[in-house]
Amino acid sequence: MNDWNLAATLLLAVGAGAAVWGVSTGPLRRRVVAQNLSTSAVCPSLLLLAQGYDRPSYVDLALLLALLGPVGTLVFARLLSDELTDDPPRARGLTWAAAGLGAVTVVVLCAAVGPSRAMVKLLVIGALLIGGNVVASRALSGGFRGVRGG
Amino acid sequence: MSRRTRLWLVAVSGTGLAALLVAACLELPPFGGSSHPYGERAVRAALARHTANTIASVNFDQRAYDTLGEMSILFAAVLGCVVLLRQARDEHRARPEPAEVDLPVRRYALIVLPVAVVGGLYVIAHGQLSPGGGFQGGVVAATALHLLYLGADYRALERVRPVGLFEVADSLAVSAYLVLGLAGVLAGTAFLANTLLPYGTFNTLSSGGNVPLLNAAIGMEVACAVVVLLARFLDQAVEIEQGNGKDDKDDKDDKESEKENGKENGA
Amino acid sequence: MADAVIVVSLLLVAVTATAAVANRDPARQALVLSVLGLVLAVLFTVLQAPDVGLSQLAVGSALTPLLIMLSVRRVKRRGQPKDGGR
Amino acid sequence: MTAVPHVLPYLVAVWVFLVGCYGLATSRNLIHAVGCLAVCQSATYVLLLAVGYRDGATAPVFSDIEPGSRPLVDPVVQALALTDVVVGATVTALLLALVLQVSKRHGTVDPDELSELRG
Repeated sequence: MNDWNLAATLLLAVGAGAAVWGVSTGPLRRRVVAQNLSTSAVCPSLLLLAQGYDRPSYVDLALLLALLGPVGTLVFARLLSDELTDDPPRARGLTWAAAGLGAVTVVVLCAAVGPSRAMVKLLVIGALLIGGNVVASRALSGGFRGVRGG
Repeated sequence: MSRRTRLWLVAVSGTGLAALLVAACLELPPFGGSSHPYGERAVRAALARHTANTIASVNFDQRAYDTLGEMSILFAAVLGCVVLLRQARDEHRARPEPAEVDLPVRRYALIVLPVAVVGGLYVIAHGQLSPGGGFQGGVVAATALHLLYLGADYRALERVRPVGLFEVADSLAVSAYLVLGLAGVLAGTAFLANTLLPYGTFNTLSSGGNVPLLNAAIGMEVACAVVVLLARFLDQAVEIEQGNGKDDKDDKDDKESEKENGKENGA
Repeated sequence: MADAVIVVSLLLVAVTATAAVANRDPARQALVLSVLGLVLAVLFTVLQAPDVGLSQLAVGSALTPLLIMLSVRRVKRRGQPKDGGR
Repeated sequence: MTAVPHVLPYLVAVWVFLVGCYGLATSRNLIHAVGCLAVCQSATYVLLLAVGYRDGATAPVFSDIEPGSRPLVDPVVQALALTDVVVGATVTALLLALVLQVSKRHGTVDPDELSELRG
């Protein structure tokens, strides 16, 4: 096993493990935050795995997750907005920590692949992932305040 | 059957099933073994037909008939949903109020929407080369369209999504798959045989003969099917309301017990 | 050994599936199901099936939760048409 | 390698399937039951892909590797699982549509109350 896979394994065991624990127990505000952060734990580990298996085509998975993960969180933010308005989640620190994790992973991988098309793709994924998570986190803590009938 | 008897039945049959399944698992070829006769033959056949992604080759060439079956299940499921979720006689449509969405969320949705649709199309187009294909890309493109509902509001989605058109496109895609299959018969070979088109250069977009065409047909079918499905569900959840404003008691009780249930879970 | 990542993802799948069944409220179950989709996608990737992983990501991360949440909303909204729904 | 990793994936598939069945049988809400069915479905994918895995192999996708340069996993089972994931989602949608009809007709989504209604 090479270092990339080891890093991915650790990230999965800690990050995804924590997300699973957070999403299946506790009050609703904690669950939605854990659901949002599961994307930011899994997406970097997919990138690391693609590097570890030496298969650039596996990066497509991370790209799709960076696109659709925050969409999934927006679904919950929108359709649970009633319950979340009464008890809004506050996870500013965790969100930025997750964003930092994504940024560090992307930068390290960029340094590993060198300037090429693959690096551009990595940067796009990083931007989508971090932007998506920050926006989804904001949406959870009151982005859909006015939604009632729609 | 009472709840108690049912639980007993589940426990007994579940234990039996578990024992049988575990016994079967112990006899399966060990995980990670190196004997995969079908896999090796499939890879060889895919390479002979210049298809870089063997899984796409299995789906749209070697086992294209199986995919036809899957596609008909998908089509039938969508048809069933459309019939089940149509507007009943005692229901009326209410205009949903426009939503107030936070500005960053709205901007994010409007920026990511085209990116995600293009991403979906990319996944469809490169199906026979890299991981992906019509099934995955179709779902991505269709889901991306609904960012308009999540980020803006329902009416914006309705304006860009003529459901009737998508229903027609869905059926057209199914027919396209069948016509491509029949073309093989007309050309003197077999149904869905990949012999019509040149196989092309390995690892380019036009390689693999029939595979890119069937892949595109499936992509269109899945995308349209998901849009139609979600349109019906959104109709039910957002627009259609019970006509006679009557509040029956059972329903209220049910809702309250559900709420309590949720609180217990949440605590 | 190269299998640690497989074992970790298998255990994650088992735990998440159990949690998805144990959460009896459909909205909370939908949250767990969306994480289950992600974890399954990781498992499929480490089993070297990126195509299936993509499929699972596309379906599990947004489509299934959206369907379930829309059904939940519809079922909850029944019988209270006057106050503009929930 | 010890004996446990040789059967662990199969056992996980069995566990996921049985847990899903248990949830289906004891569910008090039809929407929850549909979710449990989705869990059962995912057990089949785990089983199929576990059967097709080979140690140290990679996916038979040749856009970024040379054919024949590395050992490959079985693509046939992957193709089976891949189509079923998407088709399974639409079948889930069909079941949810049935649940919505039940809730409209009978005003409840609890299977126990429904059997009382029938008589």
